[in-house]
Amino acid sequence: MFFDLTDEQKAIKKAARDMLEIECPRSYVRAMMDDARGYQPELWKKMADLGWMGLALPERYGGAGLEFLSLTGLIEEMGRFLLPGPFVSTVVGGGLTLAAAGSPVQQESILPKLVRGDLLMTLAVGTDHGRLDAGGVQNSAVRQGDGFVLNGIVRLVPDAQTADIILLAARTSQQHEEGLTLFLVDAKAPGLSVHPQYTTDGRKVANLEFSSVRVPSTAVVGRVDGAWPIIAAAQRRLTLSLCAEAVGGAGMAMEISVEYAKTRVAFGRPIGMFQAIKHKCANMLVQVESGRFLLYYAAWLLQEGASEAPEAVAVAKAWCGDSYTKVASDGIQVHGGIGMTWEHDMHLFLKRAKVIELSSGDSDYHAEHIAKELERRATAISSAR
Amino acid sequence: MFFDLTDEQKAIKKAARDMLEIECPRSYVRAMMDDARGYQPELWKKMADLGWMGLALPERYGGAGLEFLSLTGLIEEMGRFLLPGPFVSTVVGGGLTLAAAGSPVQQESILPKLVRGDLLMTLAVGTDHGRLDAGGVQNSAVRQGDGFVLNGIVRLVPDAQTADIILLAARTSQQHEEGLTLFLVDAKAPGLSVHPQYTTDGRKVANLEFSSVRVPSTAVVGRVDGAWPIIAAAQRRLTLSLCAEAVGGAGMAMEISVEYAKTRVAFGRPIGMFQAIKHKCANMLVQVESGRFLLYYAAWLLQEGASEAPEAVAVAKAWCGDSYTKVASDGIQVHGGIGMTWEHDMHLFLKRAKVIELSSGDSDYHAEHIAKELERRATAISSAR
Amino acid sequence: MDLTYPPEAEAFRQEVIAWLQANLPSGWGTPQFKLPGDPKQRRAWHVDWHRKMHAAGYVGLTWPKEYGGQGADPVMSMMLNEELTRFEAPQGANALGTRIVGPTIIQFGNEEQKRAHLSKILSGEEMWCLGMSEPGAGSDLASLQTRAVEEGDFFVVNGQKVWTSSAHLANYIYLLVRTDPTAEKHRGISVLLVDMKTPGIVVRPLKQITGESEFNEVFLQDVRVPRSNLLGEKNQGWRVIMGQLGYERSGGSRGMNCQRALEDLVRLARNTYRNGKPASEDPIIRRKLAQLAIEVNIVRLTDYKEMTIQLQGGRPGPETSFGKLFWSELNQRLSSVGVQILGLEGTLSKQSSDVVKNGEYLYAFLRAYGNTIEMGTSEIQRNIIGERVLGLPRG
Amino acid sequence: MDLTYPPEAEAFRQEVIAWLQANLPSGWGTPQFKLPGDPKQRRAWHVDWHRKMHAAGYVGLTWPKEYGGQGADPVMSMMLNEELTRFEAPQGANALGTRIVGPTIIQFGNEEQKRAHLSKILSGEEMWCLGMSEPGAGSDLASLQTRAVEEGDFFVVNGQKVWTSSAHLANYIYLLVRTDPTAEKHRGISVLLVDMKTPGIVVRPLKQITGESEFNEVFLQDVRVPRSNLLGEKNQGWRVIMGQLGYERSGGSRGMNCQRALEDLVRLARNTYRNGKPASEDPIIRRKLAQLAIEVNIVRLTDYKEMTIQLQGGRPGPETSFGKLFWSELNQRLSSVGVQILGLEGTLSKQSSDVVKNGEYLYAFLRAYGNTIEMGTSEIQRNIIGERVLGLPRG
Repeated sequence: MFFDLTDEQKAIKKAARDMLEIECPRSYVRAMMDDARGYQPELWKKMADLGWMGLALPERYGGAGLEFLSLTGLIEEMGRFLLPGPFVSTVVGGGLTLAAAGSPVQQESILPKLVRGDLLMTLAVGTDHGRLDAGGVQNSAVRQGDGFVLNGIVRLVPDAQTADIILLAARTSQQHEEGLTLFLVDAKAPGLSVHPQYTTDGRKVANLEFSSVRVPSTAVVGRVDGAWPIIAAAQRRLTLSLCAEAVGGAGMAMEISVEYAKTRVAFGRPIGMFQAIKHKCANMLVQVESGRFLLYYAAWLLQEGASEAPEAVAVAKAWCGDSYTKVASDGIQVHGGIGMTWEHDMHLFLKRAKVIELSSGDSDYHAEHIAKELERRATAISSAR
Repeated sequence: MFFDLTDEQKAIKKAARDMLEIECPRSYVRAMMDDARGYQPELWKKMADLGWMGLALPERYGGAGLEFLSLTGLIEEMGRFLLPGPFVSTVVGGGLTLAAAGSPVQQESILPKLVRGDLLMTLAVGTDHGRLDAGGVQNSAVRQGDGFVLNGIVRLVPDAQTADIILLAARTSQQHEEGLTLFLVDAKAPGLSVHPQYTTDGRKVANLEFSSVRVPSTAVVGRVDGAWPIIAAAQRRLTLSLCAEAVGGAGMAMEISVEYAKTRVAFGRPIGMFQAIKHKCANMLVQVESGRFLLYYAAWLLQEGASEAPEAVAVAKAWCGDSYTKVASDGIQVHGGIGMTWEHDMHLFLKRAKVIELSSGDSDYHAEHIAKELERRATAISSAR
Repeated sequence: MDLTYPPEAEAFRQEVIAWLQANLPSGWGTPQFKLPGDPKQRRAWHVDWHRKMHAAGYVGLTWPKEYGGQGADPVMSMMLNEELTRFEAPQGANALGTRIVGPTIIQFGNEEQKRAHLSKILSGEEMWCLGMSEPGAGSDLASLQTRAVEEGDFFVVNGQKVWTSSAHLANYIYLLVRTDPTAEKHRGISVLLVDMKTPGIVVRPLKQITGESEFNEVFLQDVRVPRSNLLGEKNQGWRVIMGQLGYERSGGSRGMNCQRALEDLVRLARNTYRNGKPASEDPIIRRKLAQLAIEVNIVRLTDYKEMTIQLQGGRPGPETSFGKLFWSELNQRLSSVGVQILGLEGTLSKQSSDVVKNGEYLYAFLRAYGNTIEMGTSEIQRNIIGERVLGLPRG
Repeated sequence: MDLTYPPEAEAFRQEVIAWLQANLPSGWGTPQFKLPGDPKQRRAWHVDWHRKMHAAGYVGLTWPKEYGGQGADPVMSMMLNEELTRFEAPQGANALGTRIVGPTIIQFGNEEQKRAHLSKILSGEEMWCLGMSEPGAGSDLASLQTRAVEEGDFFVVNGQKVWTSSAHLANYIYLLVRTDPTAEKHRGISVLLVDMKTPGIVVRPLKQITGESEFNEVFLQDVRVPRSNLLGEKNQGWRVIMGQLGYERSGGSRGMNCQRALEDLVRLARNTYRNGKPASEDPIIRRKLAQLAIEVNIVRLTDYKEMTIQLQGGRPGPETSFGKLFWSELNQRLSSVGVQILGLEGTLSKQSSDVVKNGEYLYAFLRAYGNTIEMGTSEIQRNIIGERVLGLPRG
């Protein structure tokens, strides 16, 4: 019974915090919002040199082979500093998915470069008709000769602008979950066009349009029609990465607000002396700490491969997404007028929070999954009696 | 454009408040909780003598013929003082329904007595399977000879213990809404048994069990199979009466709490000086005033027979029910430990609030009706364009 | 209780409707119609619209005739507001002047000031802004530090204002200044009516989290203001402010605005898919829309209540805090639902090809954060309700 | 991170399970089983159960062997608590003694006091209550007025306590008294361990809104307490209280309790009709249950966090306010959903023939109002978090 990070995990977090404190000031965050690529290669290289890309990837590809919880802690720190760039897309969406489901040849050709910081990836899964289940994937892959021809549009894919390799979910048959296949697609493949979109947080997303893009059979990850379990697992890791960012970001938004409440004077005293503000800050702490508990718990279950992991991920996302928005919103209110200005940083947290809240399913979406799980367990218990 | 009570309506309220301040102290409320009948005939008589029973009943039966809004204001004051007894059941459930849908003979035989305070009534509508629509009525009336035979159980009927006449909804055919008929049933009819139940607020409710109870054809109110519109209209008036009680009760719970916050000292000052308490009190005011606006608005629409009335009633109930519970709950928190004691009166408001909140459909129930109305209007607007 | 309008008001309503149909540009209210994107051109359009409204007699409807108004019954003004809101027509380019400064001058100004300013406010010749908050005086407005020292027939003003909306567009500023630094903080304040062309005034726009710049900082260095521009009595400015804040916080057409926004959300929900179905079929979205409907009703009825008080000759008091508080918090919930319905798409900014309705939902969501801050934060409103309405002791 | 238990703890768990199955009365946990309705008989049943638990060595598992404990690893205690909660077994008749007074004596008592009280607390020979709040000192505990004046080897105590839970059942009271009325209010307080049989103590039950009387008023008139019964140093009682409040506010098995309650609500929803369908098919009820599940997880993890600190030898600090605050507010939401699912039926009290589960849902709903008041109100907890965790200035 030990509900905490290990000393090693804490040390990783601490080192990341020290590094990002210097390398990722909010002036950098702001600059990258207007940057087409959204990150600086020099910083990316530094991160790679520190072993961040490979932290949770196998040692045989140059990684450190650590557990997911260590990576979670690292991403939490990235969230704290609002670090822009395709880290989660590349490492979690691409790297971990390939490490879990790719063939040795695929892994060998991609992961060492990814670990060195020389290759960017993203996972592209369609969400047609607002569906986050397998039914959302309507773009097609049709077998032709030795390979497949890809067609269709995948919308709002994170970091698609900069990815070198796209891990694409495509529909290979009409079976719901049993009709999806994953492909490794070169971002420069003829017929693939990338249409940037602009979310309010300045992160990079794009629509991918496939017009008869041809890929060989060797591009299939896992087996044909067998992608759904791989995608679902990858989405759980991605969802939890969002939670990690949320917890880190909310923590920082809280600290900035508490600091302001200690120093800003109104009616002759620091505003943090007024219960309206003091209690708002206390509520922020409750939000942040609760989120951190749920995050670590779910990450641990994921790395242990526990059967409760999917529910724990839903629980974490349902809380952390809303919670980040709440904390950043309260942060603006604590700051008053200054919090409404572009110059102040609080809106950077708010905007990132809102995007995270609405990515990978909002709290209502995950709540329905939790409700199903509650019912399933109730049935199991009553039939066991 | 005049959004307020008229001077006459205010005068009625004021007179009621003055009277109840004397006649309905909370010691009376407490005593009636343990009283099998739940009211004192002397007070009932006084109320009748003041013209309260007949306030909104036709002058030809001894009433004052005033509008529903006047009655609403009176009931609001009753709610303020937690007045126990079958006023709403008798006057709104029975009297107004009969005045709207009864035959002249029926009205003549009942309303004058009711106005004089000599006769009590209640409306009994089944809610089988938790249904508040026509489907909830499953107790039957079967034609036999010149009359009908009633069977079945109607649960949790307010003030059924003391009613002389029960206005009963019974199923006369299997059509959903078109299969209900209303009957005037003598509470002493052979085969009718009354099983008291005890709600936490000490008001009187009972289950009515009909075992081959025979009523003549003249007992039918309106036409056979034609009761649903009458019932629906009666339920709207009853629902709004609950809202009126809620607004009055919440207002009093707020006043008691504000008064306590002014006088109770902690940490060397009145607790109302602390924002945690002050802002809670401010929120109470927002709850109460908002509810009062919605109440008066809906009552006015009802009395005008406006087509928006049903939605306004749903809106009022959805707000006022929850709101009373919230205000009374906050009232307990403002009082701290003393608010948790039986001796203190705050729980009387809380318990009444909870019963009102869950009577005639809770806020989620009414919200779905409001959502349907929003959609209907959106369709109407888009098809008009 | 009577929420109908007298026949003459209904007749006036028809007149307004006819006027709006004739004068609003064609395509108005459809997604096709767009105001000029360039801020200057857009401003010019609004000023032009204000002139048209003024020419029609629709600006300052209830103001006394001698000062350029129509001396009309307040009910006509409500009628007009309702229709302007229903048509989503612009509220005029000089709202701070017509809604706040003008009524305050009518209440507190001397005859000379009334003659000097009122008709020009209506015509739009004088565009006003309000110099209230300062970097160290937001919620605690009474601690303002901008000094005005009397020198002969002039006040010499030094200091800084912030959150001054429309200062970059205004040619007059309603300025709170400290005229007695030795007095208790509420007792040394005065109000000056100041020409923005007076030397020593510098305006710097403040960019907001929405990306727009509707507010400004205003720097005041040795600004010489004639003594005759003092509104009300010297050092008695707090009384004037309290009156003016009532105008600022009272609603007008908040209910109708929210109603329009809600109807739009219902349409949005019908046209947006979530989990494979229209969002309008999602019971949780339905529950949220219903809750909004309930609360929009409350805002609308609060408007009616304020109107009723106004029709009976009352002036806005501390109870306007209730309306401001409720509306501002509702508006935040209301505007967040649009973004939620759209999901990730709701976070797209204007320049995205996939953006819905030009990013209006995102803009509304972000802008609404200001609602619980400007014109007195929610915390201040709750203090006012607690202390001035409920009589709880001051902290 | 490792939420598994070591093999020896799992072995112990099996032992506990076997013991509970053997010792709980038959029918336990089914709707058929009912504890005696008469309060005295029920109490006797609980005391008997406490003795059984004690005989099995399950009371004071982690306390030092020399004082009657088992000197076991704290993880065993968690194990035991988990199983007791899972079986919904009673937590022992002397919870205030074993959970709060005992640990506080272990931390602050002298050898003589430890020898005198600890083993008797475990055996149930000494049943304890806590004499903390007073009519004028609730949230502001430090302003307590019960005076203790030294006379020779005695303290003579006069005053009144309130909200003293179990005082009517206890034979010892842990009493906060003022020993220096001239000192700053936090610095003149001491803690006395007092035999309830001492002349001058009168207990009057307080009936609660649930209809039960779990609390009391305790009147103290010239109560003579031997000086040797002072816990910790004279006038240093606040330190003792702060330590003790940590024990009081820390969780233990809150998560498991909430988990059980939630599972019960899910079953209730499946068995209750709303609008013609099981409530478990109502999307709004589903959304509420899911939200509760999320928050129950948080309470459970807070328990784990507190356990981890405890296993590493830490003592509860101001951060226990987080757990107490979160749990108490969740428990109110949790217990209100049962009543909501049942609708009007949920408001029926025990004596009704139609009542569901003997009125447990209504009782839980009403009782939960106390959660945000007792052991420090939510307002106090937020102050503590704001000031002692976040470092905001005191008001």
